[in-house]
Amino acid sequence: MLKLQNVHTYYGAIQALNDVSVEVNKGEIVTLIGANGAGKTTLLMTVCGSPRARSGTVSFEGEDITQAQTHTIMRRGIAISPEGRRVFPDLTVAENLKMGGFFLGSREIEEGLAHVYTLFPRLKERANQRAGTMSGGEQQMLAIGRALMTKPKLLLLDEPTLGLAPLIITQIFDIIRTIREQGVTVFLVEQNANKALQVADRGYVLETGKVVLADTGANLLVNDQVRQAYLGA
Amino acid sequence: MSELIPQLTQQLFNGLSLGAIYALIAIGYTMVYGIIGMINFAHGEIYMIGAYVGLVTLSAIGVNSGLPLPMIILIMLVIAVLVTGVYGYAIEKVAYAPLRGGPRLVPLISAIGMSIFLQNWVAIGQGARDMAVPALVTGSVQFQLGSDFVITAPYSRIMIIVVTVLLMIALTLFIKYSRMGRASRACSQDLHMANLLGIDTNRIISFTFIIGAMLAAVGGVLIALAIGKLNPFIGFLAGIKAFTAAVLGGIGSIPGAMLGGVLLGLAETFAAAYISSQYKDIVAFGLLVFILLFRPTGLLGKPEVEKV
Amino acid sequence: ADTIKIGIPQPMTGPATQYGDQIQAGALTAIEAINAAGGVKGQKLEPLLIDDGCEPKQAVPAANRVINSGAKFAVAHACSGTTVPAVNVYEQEGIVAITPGATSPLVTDTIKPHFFFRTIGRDDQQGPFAAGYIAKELKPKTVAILHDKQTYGSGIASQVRDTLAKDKINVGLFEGINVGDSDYSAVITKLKSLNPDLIYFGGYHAELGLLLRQAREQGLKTQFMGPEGVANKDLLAIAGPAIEGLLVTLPADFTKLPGNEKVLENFKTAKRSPDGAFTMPAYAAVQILADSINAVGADPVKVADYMHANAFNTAIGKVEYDAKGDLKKFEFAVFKWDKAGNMEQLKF
Amino acid sequence: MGNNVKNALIAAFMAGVIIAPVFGLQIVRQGMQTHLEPEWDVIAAGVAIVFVFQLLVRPFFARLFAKKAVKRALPVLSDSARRGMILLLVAIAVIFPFFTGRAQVDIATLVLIYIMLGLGLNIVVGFAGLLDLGFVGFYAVGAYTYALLYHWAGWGFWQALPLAGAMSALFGFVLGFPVLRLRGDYLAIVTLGFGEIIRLLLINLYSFTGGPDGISGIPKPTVFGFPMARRAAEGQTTFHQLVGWDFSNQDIIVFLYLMALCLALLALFVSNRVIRMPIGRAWEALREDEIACRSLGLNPTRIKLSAFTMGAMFAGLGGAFFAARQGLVNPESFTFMESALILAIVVLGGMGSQVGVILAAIVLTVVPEIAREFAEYRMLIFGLVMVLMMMWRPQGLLPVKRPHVELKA
Amino acid sequence: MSEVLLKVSDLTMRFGGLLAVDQVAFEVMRDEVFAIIGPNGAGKTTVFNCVGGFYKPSSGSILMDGKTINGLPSHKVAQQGLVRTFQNVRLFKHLTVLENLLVAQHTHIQTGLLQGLLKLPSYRKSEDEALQRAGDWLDFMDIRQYANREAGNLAYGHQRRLEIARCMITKPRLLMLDEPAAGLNPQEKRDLQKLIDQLRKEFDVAVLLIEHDMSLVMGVSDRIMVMEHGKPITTGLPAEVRVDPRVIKAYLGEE
Ligand SMILES: Nc1ncnc2c1ncn2[C@@H]1O[C@H](COP(=O)(O)OP(=O)(O)OP(=O)(O)O)[C@@H](O)[C@H]1O
Ligand SMILES: Nc1ncnc2c1ncn2[C@@H]1O[C@H](COP(=O)(O)OP(=O)(O)OP(=O)(O)O)[C@@H](O)[C@H]1O
Ligand SMILES: CC(C)C[C@H](N)C(=O)O
Ligand SMILES: [Mg+2]
Ligand SMILES: [Mg+2]
Repeated sequence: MLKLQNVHTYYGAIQALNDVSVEVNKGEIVTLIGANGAGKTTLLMTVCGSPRARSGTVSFEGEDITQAQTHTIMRRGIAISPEGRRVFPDLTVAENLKMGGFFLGSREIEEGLAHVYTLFPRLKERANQRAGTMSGGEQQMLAIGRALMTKPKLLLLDEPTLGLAPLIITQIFDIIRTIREQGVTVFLVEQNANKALQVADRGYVLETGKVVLADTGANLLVNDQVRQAYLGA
Repeated sequence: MSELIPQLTQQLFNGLSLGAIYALIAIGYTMVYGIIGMINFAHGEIYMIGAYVGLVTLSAIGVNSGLPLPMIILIMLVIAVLVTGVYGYAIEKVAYAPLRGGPRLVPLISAIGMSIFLQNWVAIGQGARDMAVPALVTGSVQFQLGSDFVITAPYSRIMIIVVTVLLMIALTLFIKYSRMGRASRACSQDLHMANLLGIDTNRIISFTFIIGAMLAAVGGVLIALAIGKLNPFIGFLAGIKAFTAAVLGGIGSIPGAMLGGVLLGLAETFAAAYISSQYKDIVAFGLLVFILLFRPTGLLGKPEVEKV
Repeated sequence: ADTIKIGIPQPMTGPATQYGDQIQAGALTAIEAINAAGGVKGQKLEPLLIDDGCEPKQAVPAANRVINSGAKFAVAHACSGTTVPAVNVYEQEGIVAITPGATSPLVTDTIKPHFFFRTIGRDDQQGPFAAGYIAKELKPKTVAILHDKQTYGSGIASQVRDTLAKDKINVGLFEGINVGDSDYSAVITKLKSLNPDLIYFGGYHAELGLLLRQAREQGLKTQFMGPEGVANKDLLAIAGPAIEGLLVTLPADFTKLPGNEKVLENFKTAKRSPDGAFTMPAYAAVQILADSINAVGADPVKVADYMHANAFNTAIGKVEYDAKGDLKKFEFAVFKWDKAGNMEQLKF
Repeated sequence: MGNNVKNALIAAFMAGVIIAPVFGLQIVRQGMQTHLEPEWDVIAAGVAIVFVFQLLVRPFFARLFAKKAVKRALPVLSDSARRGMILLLVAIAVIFPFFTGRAQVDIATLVLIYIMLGLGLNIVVGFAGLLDLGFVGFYAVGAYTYALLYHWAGWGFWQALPLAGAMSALFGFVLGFPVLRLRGDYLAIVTLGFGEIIRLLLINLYSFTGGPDGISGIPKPTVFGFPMARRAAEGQTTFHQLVGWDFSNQDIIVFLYLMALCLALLALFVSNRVIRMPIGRAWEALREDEIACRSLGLNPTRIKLSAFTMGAMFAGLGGAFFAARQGLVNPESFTFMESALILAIVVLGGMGSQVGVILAAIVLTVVPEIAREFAEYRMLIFGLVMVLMMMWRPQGLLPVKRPHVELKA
Repeated sequence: MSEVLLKVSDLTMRFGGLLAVDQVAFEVMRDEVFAIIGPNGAGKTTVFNCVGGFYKPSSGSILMDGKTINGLPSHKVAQQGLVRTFQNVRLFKHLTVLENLLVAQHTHIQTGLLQGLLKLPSYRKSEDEALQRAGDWLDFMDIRQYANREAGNLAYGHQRRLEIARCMITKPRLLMLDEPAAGLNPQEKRDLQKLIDQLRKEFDVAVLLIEHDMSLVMGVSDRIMVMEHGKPITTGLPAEVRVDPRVIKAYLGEE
């Protein structure tokens, strides 16, 4: 479904991705782990076309989207819960969610809202609070909720559990499993490698912009190298 | 002093109509600001161009064409709005869009440059001296309040007040409740994120500029009709005043721009009436400073609580 | 032989362009006529047109440009606001300059120049003259005076005020308004309640035009009066029919001056209009420069001395200078506008 | 290609709409009426030019730039290059007046005044990140301080200069105190308001400031007490008499130029030092993150105030010099446009870059002078240059690497 | 040891109709690591903001060393020796790492403008000392090799360390850390835990900690307060809190 081939991405002169090839198949949960600054976020953002890959190709559902504009890429059915949450601080919670479903009809928006509200009751309670004043964790829920609004084919999650309470973290991974069952493909970046690998079908390990390991989630969980570097064993 | 009340009423009307003028321009200002967080110093010039286009249209029609008056005004407005819409679009594309994402002050300087450019563009095209606009809308509502002081409310001024209020309401509703309005607010807060939601942010920005320019044009035409004098440099002062009004009301807030404009108009009028014309601008700016000291984000601006 | 350069720094942009045009018309016509007749001492006069925009800010740069272009003579600045700063430059540099427009006393009073002259009267002649007319002919009980807070406008307004005060006429209001504002309704309402018998405005036409228009709109029918700076076609355009009855003081109509037939002829050949208050004074300025150079050569120091010492016959009549370059005699007259925009000289 | 044609057509159509009401349809007045004189050829020409440009020229340039832009990152001046550059500029500046005409020296003096103002504002906007749109107010205070001291008390330039600086600094301090807690654009408008209030007061306090006429006849600086003038006042010896030269205006011009150079160098030195000092670091930190600063115990108001005051002081010094050079001050010289121009210098220079400010001051002063040749197109060109400069160099003419202390290994 | 350093009583913070913090009271002892945990939106960060002077509490009192500090602006609070880190790292991104540490010493450096302009010896001496201290902290945090880099370019974990160093260099008595482990990988979390221990021991500083990572909280804290809906539900030793059914239900979930 999503395919990156020999992608190189730069920020100005700084190279952040070096010859990365990654594949995500339909209906899979794929996770990406790696140390701080390895380029995980960059990889997700390259899929979205910002920054664009300087060389190599990114294709989605068989079509080359390497040079496409960000908004056209996203309208193909990709949604992202980005690093740093990036909720619209002065819009209310409800408005933020509606922004997520910008291109949907009003019926679908209502359904989407209802769905997100059942996942995160706190958001319903605070539907009219300005997003910027929500607590860190609440904003994280909002960012995930907003991404779910579009009913994406491919969901990109960049550290979705950052700043969440343990109880909610468990819940988030449950959600990831459920939506996969509903047919959504998930591409997940996590520091919490342990849990991420448990839900993931497959995983990639990124080190300073390069893919150094690729295997099934279960295999990576028991891989010595991974255990040492990322699982804290 | 039985004349005091009617006088006050007259001044109140004067203040309101002046305020409405400021507000009409300020709304456009605040809208553009609200979306891309940029002080568009060339906005006043768009207003000026709108006025010129109105005059050109009027001259083309001819004052004695036999068309009914509302029809003439409508044609003037429509053409002015269309032309300035194009101006707004082109200016944004040429002078601002290439600078997006750079340092914040760069577009500000570009806007100042654009403002100088446009003033002289018109000065060269249509001449730098004053143009007179024929008094099209004449007559006034007159009434007396007890004494023999006649309170006069010219139709041309009433028209401005009415149009401003209507536009403000329409625009507030639009921004607040429409999909497009919500999208433009989102763009103002995080352009990149809006982009990541599949929204063509360039379109939204162009759109905002076009709307802003159109509003300015409406202001230009109506004010030209009411005042009767134009020159290529009227936009600058009007722009500064409107900017002040927008800030006073809280940048980004449309009712705020209206409120700020009216307040500024009233302050100037009453200062001129009861202190001295000489000091009216000092009073106006003084008021601005004073209010901002107590409401650092303007009257209706959202308080800038930053969650830490 | 070389040419003799004459700088003509005048408003070519901005609201005072009208006046710049008049002065250019006068000066260029004179220069062309003189050149056609063989020039001055065999040398041709060469005009250098420079824009000062009637903005005080541009005055010094414009004057510097006169100097930097090598001119030693100038028909300088219409507006008092630009002339006052520029005089310093001409004086410092020893350039002989004549203004056909600037009427403010400050032009010559502050530094008592040796190199600077006028071919127009001073506001302390015009102001008292206007005030005299008001006191003797109009006999108002209360007068309101507005001005534009600029050198010229506020200057002449205070001249009128002071003279009226001497004549024991009540000045009920004396107030400055902003140039460039478009809405004066607050002041007008104030005037409406004061209800004076006459409103005098010191300033230029653009502001007066709006004042007239907005006053009539608010139903204020009081008689207005102004100085020569308001009287031109643009005023008519802005004020429209509201102009009817406006009184202005102007230099006398020099086109009617006997002996000017030749001058009018020259205007006709040049296809320029001799109308406008400053056209003939500008013509005269060039005449005076040419005569002096003819007499003593193109050395500005000598020319200045010569001008102080001699009398000239010009398009504005006989001209003589006092020690600081003011005319010993200059006449103003009162004119009244009718609805169609024509002016008629009143007897006084 | 088809798409290209379509775009070009649209652009050409828009050009028509833009040109028509301004150039194509001239309003002509006849008495109280107006009518139109269409100039179809102008419209047609405009439309044609835009069409061709969009269709052929632009794609060509786009291709050209696309190739280059990627490779060529902005050259950033290193520390030593910066020092060399400044030395070179100073050297040129010192010998410059002796090899050119007076017109050039005159403009150069103006440039130096703007350099000084630019460096002053650079402290406020570039270093401390406070958008000040009323900088010209402090310039006015400085100019009027000297003018008024001369007018009312007969002070000379050298006596008044320090006081002018101090007075502006005081104004900066007093005005800054209440408003510096405002953020971003709110601060901008309030400073704009202050600038305007100062100017309006100068106009309206007629009996004290001379109102719109201002104050004229302000003496030029003396050379060790000897005035440089054609004629000296009673009992004074002029400088040219003292040294036995013939009087020449060129000498005054050069002298003024050299003085302006000294003042500009002073401004350069101070702003260069101060940014390396604790207070300079605090400005930058505050610009980055006010909340973090507060959490570390830094008092934002105090720090902002110091920048504001110091910037104002330079404006004041510049103002006093301006008054002396012009021989006259009036409120007209201190309009908002002037603030905008100084701000443009700072931004075009590359915020926080001193060499950039110098270059930008040169560009933005010389361009309008050159453009005088084009008469009424002068300001049109100036505006256009401002826009184009911003597009060409959004990071500023000469962005420099921030000077920073390094920890030796 | 068991002297009270910070005493918060009856602290209440209301946002419109929302009681974000409701009658919270706790004490932090000298040298203690005191943690606040609780579900998202429980009001933990708000407590920090009130203590640090970023919000003005609706009611309640805050005493530092017996002196009341509520109502003081945040920079004054910081000058009392209470400094904090932020839930989202707030470094001076475009300053170098070293400069971040120099700025933090601003309140301790006392040199006049003139001394600085002329580089008088007294100025040089104080600058050298400031550099020295900054160097020491870089060594301590083990990030000396990044000293001359822009802070914003550091890896996240290093940014966290730098932020803590920046606090420590102001010589605080109470260090407040808001989710310092967020975004760190398990290895880095363990380093952080060591660091907190070490700080407390070597620098005589008390720590007030908000954190969702239980292994860190349990490992490093002396006492823990658990909040829910703005109210404290319990305060106690880690071992007690971990097994408290209310805490498990509201926050931890079944493992
Ligand atoms: N906007 C930017 N400009 C310059 N360099 C950047 C930018 N964003 C990221 N980088 C650099 O690119 C590299 C990869 O960063 P990236 O954010 O993708 O890492 P990451 O794996 O997501 O790390 P983390 O776990 O901290 O989120 C890092 O070295 C970082 O410094
Ligand atoms: N300025 C504000 N205006 C309105 N509500 C606010 C404001 N600040 C915080 N809140 C609300 O107060 C509650 C407490 O927020 P706080 O940030 O203290 O939570 P927290 O305990 O730190 O949560 P997290 O663990 O998610 O960071 C939240 O529900 C939040 O939405
Ligand atoms: C050209 C004139 C209107 C000038 C006017 N007399 C003045 O002194 O400013
Ligand atoms: Mg990341
Ligand atoms: Mg929190």
